[in-house]
Amino acid sequence: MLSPATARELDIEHGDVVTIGSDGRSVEAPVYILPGQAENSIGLQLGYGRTAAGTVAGHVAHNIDPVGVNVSTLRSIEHMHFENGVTITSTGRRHEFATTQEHFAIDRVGLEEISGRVGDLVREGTVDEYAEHPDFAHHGHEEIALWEQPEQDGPQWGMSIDLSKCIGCNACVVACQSENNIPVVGKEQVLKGREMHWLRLDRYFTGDMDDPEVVQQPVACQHCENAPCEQVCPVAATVHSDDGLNDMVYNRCIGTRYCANNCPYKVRRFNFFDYQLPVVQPEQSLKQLAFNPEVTVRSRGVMEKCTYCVQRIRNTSILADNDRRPLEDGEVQTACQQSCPAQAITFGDLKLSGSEVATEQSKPRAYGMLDELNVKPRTKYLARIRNPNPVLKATT
Amino acid sequence: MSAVPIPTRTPSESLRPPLVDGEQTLSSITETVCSIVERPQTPRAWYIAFAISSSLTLMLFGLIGYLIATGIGVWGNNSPVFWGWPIVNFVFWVGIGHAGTLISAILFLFRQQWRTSINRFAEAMTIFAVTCAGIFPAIHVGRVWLVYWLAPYPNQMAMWPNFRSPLLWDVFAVSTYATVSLLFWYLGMIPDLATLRDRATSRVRQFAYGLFALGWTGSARQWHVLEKAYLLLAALATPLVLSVHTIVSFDFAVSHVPGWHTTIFPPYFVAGAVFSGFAMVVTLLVPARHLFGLKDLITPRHLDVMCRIILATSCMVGYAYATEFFTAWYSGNRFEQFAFLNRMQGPYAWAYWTMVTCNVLIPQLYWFKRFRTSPWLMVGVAICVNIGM
Amino acid sequence: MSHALHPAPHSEAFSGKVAGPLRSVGLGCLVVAALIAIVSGNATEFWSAWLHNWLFSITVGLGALLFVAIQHLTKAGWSVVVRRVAECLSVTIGPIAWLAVPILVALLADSHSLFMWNDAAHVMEDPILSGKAAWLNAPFFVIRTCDLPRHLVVVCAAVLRGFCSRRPQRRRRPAFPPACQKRTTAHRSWCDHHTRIIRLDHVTRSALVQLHSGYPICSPSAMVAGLAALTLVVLGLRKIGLLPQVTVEHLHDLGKLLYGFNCFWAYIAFSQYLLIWYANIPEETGWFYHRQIHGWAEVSLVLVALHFVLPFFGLMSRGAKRHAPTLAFWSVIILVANWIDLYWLIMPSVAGPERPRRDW
Amino acid sequence: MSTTVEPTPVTTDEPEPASRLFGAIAIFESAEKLLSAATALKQSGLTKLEAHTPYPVHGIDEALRIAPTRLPWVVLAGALIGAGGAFAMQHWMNGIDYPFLISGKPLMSIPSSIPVTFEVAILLAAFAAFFGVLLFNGLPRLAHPLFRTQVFRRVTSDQFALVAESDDPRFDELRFGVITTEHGATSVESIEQDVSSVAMPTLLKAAGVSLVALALIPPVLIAQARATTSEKPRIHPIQDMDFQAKFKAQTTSPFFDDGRAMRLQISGTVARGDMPIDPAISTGYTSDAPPGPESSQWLDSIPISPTIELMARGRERFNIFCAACHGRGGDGDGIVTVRALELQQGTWVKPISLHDRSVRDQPDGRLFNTITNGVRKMPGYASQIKPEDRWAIVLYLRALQSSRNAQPADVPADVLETLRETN
Repeated sequence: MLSPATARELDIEHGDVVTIGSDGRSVEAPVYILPGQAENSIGLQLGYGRTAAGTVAGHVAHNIDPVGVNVSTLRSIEHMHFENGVTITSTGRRHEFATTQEHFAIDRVGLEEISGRVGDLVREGTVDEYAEHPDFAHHGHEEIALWEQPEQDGPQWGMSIDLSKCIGCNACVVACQSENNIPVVGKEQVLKGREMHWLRLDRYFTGDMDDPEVVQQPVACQHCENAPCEQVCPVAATVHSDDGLNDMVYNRCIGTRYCANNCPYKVRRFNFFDYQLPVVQPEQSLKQLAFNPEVTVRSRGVMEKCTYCVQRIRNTSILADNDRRPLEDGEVQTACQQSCPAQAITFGDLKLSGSEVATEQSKPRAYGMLDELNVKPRTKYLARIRNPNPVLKATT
Repeated sequence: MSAVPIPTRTPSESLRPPLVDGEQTLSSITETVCSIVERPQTPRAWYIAFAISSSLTLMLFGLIGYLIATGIGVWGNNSPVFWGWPIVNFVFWVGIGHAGTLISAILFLFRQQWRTSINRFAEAMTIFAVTCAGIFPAIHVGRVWLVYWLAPYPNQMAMWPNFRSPLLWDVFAVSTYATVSLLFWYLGMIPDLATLRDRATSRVRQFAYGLFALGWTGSARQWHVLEKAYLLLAALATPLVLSVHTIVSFDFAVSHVPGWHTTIFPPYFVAGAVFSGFAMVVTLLVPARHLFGLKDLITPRHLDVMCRIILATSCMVGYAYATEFFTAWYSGNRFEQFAFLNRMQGPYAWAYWTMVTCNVLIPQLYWFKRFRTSPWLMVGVAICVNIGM
Repeated sequence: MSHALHPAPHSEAFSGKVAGPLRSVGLGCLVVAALIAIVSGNATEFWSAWLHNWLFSITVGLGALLFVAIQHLTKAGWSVVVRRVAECLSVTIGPIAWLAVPILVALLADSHSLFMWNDAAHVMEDPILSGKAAWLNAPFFVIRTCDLPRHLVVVCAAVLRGFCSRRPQRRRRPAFPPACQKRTTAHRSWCDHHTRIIRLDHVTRSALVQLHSGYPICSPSAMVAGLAALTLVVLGLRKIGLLPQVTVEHLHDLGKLLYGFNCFWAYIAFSQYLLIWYANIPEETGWFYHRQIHGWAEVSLVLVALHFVLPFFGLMSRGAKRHAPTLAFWSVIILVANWIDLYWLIMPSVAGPERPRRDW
Repeated sequence: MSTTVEPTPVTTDEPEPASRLFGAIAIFESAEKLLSAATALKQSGLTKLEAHTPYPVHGIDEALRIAPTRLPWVVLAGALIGAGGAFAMQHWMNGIDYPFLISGKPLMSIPSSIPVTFEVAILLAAFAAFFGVLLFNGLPRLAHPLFRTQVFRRVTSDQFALVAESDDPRFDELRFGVITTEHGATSVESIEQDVSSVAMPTLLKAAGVSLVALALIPPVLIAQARATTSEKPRIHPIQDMDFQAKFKAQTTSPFFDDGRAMRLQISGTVARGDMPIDPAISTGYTSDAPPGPESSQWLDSIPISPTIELMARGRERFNIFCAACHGRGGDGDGIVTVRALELQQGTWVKPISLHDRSVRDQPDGRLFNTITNGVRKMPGYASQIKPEDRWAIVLYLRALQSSRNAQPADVPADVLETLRETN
């Protein structure tokens, strides 16, 4: 990882493979130019390039290379974590990164357009703005429909994500992946735009690219009440449950992909191939143990997406039913919520008065993503509030 | 419209070029047309052509097998381009199919007599085109073996398909369209089959044609009912043909996708369909006319009229492109505007500009008489149109 | 070309008698409209009523013009006997177009009772409107509208000139004269051009800012109105014995066209509604939403019934299209429905969605 | 239109070997001649007169006085049935029989059901038109006397024919010939009835029968397969999600020696959310070693504080789990017991009354242990009743017992007073 300024200085472009040398040791690694990286420094990640443990380690017997570069050879006893005076030379080769950021934009024009729209997608403000207009995040859209909205009984699940708390650590993504048996599709598939994460973390840079502000936004299925995906499914494989979940019925899905087309958030994932097939091979049987027994492993030709961890909701409500008692607030925890170190994610029953999620969603900062489409998302975001220390701000 | 006596022809009408060239009588026309199917020997060229097309068909089946065995991923679809290749083919073929029904039904209703030289031809093309179109929705789904779930049949799951989905409307529209086209085609062909039956010399042909002619005797009463039915079918097929592409366009237009959600889509799709269909008819017609010696029956006038229709629909399509842009700009919706800008400048710019060139600019050549009268120039333009669509 | 065939003794009287009543019908319509508007009181209502009736009157002429253009384009033979009537109907565009002048004057005089976008303060508040300020402003609007009558006059002139000059040409060169063809092409482009203007016109005028989707409706609706008026006039003239050449077959054909275009109108209208209903995007649904509350629902239903359901079944049979009184009845119904259609398009946007005004 | 449809030809006439006259045919070269001849013949009073032409001749309907067909009504009926049927079908399927909520849209809505309604209406109308043609024309009809004449064969190409049938009372072959020749007929012939055997050729018959038989085989096989069971695993070409890569509960895994996919808890560890409670509460005794029947290690009292809620809970649990055998009053007369005794089930042991002194004298811990692990024929309820609830039951049980054996001293004085008064 290099900062844009350093890369300019060294005349290195995004994706160039360079040799990093230190004390006579060297590794070759591709360059990822990332705004926000400190200037004149290189960031390297340990743990990649390993040949054992996990899908990331590849499979030597099958000639599958491990992911990434093992940079631990650069470490020495004196310099476990930091090393000064490294050299960097370009090898002239190029490397293609399979990154899911800015994935749905198709091309450069799309990218530019997205950067122009950040303010619409992710809403943030300073503490002064908040003091002046607490509801600055609302863009004021009428919600009118040409039909009557049906009333639903029972608990109504909802989620709220506080962008002020989110630190963009990706723990939710990983938790979701392991909870929900989400396949690892490999680099080629990711490059084609077929990654399977149900939860993605959108990252946006704003301001000067040499001194950027960064804002992250975890995006999973928003469980819209007027979900555009549901109505277009010809076989009713995605329907609305009574408790407000946007259910995906894997067994009923025939894979028309219409729902994914119509999803404004692009959070539906399609099994273009049998991604779990390798796992069923006998020599991979250990990996089968990693699967959550409560979650169906999806086959080829089936659409999938965030379920609000429906298996947890159902298990917990069965337990509560056994005890002849109503569900308590906070009793159901989604995997992402459970793993969030900053506790940015709240989940619960919106109808339960005083529930944590209802409280969060009623805050003035709360807004629905793309709510001008009248899809009524169940997931709401709390706009990010910045309150930089003026002293620090002045020194940088 | 048998029931309507033809009004006495005004001299102005008789000034128009005749529908057939040369000294033609009823029997000579029958002779010309029937001789094609009554040739004693199948020409070698036919075998060669058949071999080529059947090997291509085999290849198609092989590739479809591979697709089904491997997964939809082989098409290169991804997120957010979930449909891409198959839908393009589907819409293209459905559109092509429209010309046949249009020629048969709408022109019949408008009493355009010039249609008779080409309508059967165009109808046959329609049926093949709809068949081609029908393949794509069937194989484009992720789990092809379950595609029958689209049909509302009583099942052990005790559930029904979702009638609120445009894709289900599509299922009904395309299957209805295929069925009605087939009926229309066959109904019009019964008397012709009877002619072939009565001309046939071999026993096998007599039997085969006789079977399909259903015992047609050409009696006045039979004609009376048949004509009524044909008129009614034409009247039914006309809104049907509009509805089919309208419903296909609903697939896109009901969605939230910027650039798709446009209320202009229904008429725009229909115009485009007619446009491409006519171009396809011209593409096929000119060589067929040449090969089968039908120049007296399919006269330059027919081709000229076809070209005019292509030109007119080309203008409509061009107008629709322009309106889309105008609407995107006018609506003030940034996403909408972006979608259109991206079409012009994005990675698909080549496709966009090819489309505009082939669909709007090149057909303008039909303003020149030369392009409307010279068959090969005409085919060149028509092929461009097909590429453009 | 009927003239060439049957040199009718009263051909002069023919055109005089047709054009005269038509002009007075058109003018009468406008006078009535103006009266209604004045009676109803406030400025918005005055202007919206003016606009509504102006549009209705000009729509009839435009529809007839479209009909004439199409007949020329396709070189249709059957319609010769009624084409002259249609031409006369389309001539009304000329004088009626001038009646748009008061609207323009009012616009330039900074009245925003009709168009919100003429109110500078309002535009500043609305981000969508201010985005469109380059387009939606009084001078631009005036220029474009002035453009409209100019074009239309030229088109009418071209049509008429074509009509008059064609006869000798035909005689000289019987087989597909290139001059004729060029004129046909000219008509074609004019036709394209002017439909375009009609449409754009409707976008801004009838629907203001909200409806950027309803405009393709206008072309079929003009056609339907023109045909209905044409049928009525033809029937009337035939009744008083001025058009003996019009046979039942012609009526049947007119009836079929009327029926067909009426269905086409329904098709377009339904497509619009379904798409907007389905996608449920507030910025679009609002337009229909205002038309299904506060009593507008009844107007909408009446429109559906009068403009589609009833004529659909009424004109379905062959007999109905060949029976002059029945045909006349349905023509009147459709014409009325067309008037309601425009009312329904304009009023909820201009006069506010509170309720359909019944005080007139 | 019915006139073309003959009474089914000759099946009844089979024994009659002589050929019968069907009618006469006159051939014309042009439609005009045909029309004039037809008009003349019709005027002569012939009713069973038919014209056969290669294309529809205008004016023939008037000449032959053919009434307008009723086909349009059939088609309209088809369209209406299609529209109504499709509309009703959609609303029944999506709105009534299997309602599901999508996108907040109403279960039954008119706009979205119009496309399918329209398509089905067109489809049925088209079918009505097509089959109406067949019906009204009596098609398919593969044999017709006309097909036996040579002259008729050009009628579908370029010649015109008038046919008069012999069962018309006014039919006169000679007169027919004269009138048609007057109007320009090129030839006039008489037509014989078709007398050839209507029996199908044996070869065809055999082929037909064997085809039907062959066609029956697959459905029979399928029916048989559905009705029988098989030892072999089923053929499963498309697996979809039927076999899961994950391990479901209680399944085997070849990876481990013991073959269990569900792993036991590693000894000495505590699972998350599984914090142990006080052993006394979960066992009912105080020391680690399990006590003997009369051991003093039993807890003498309930280790959780008795509250009125606990009592209520105990009563509820008792009535759910215990009362079926022990009876609501604890007398050992629960409905299961009563029924078992009625049925004279030899293996049934009647539970003893819980008011028996032997039970009353047991310490609370022992009662708890009995509920937990069972005694004699009574199974343990540890897996069904949580420890707290078991204690609740013990509490309630004690209450039951005291209700039968209470001394006046056990009752509070004021309650005693009230009781005395009511008695």
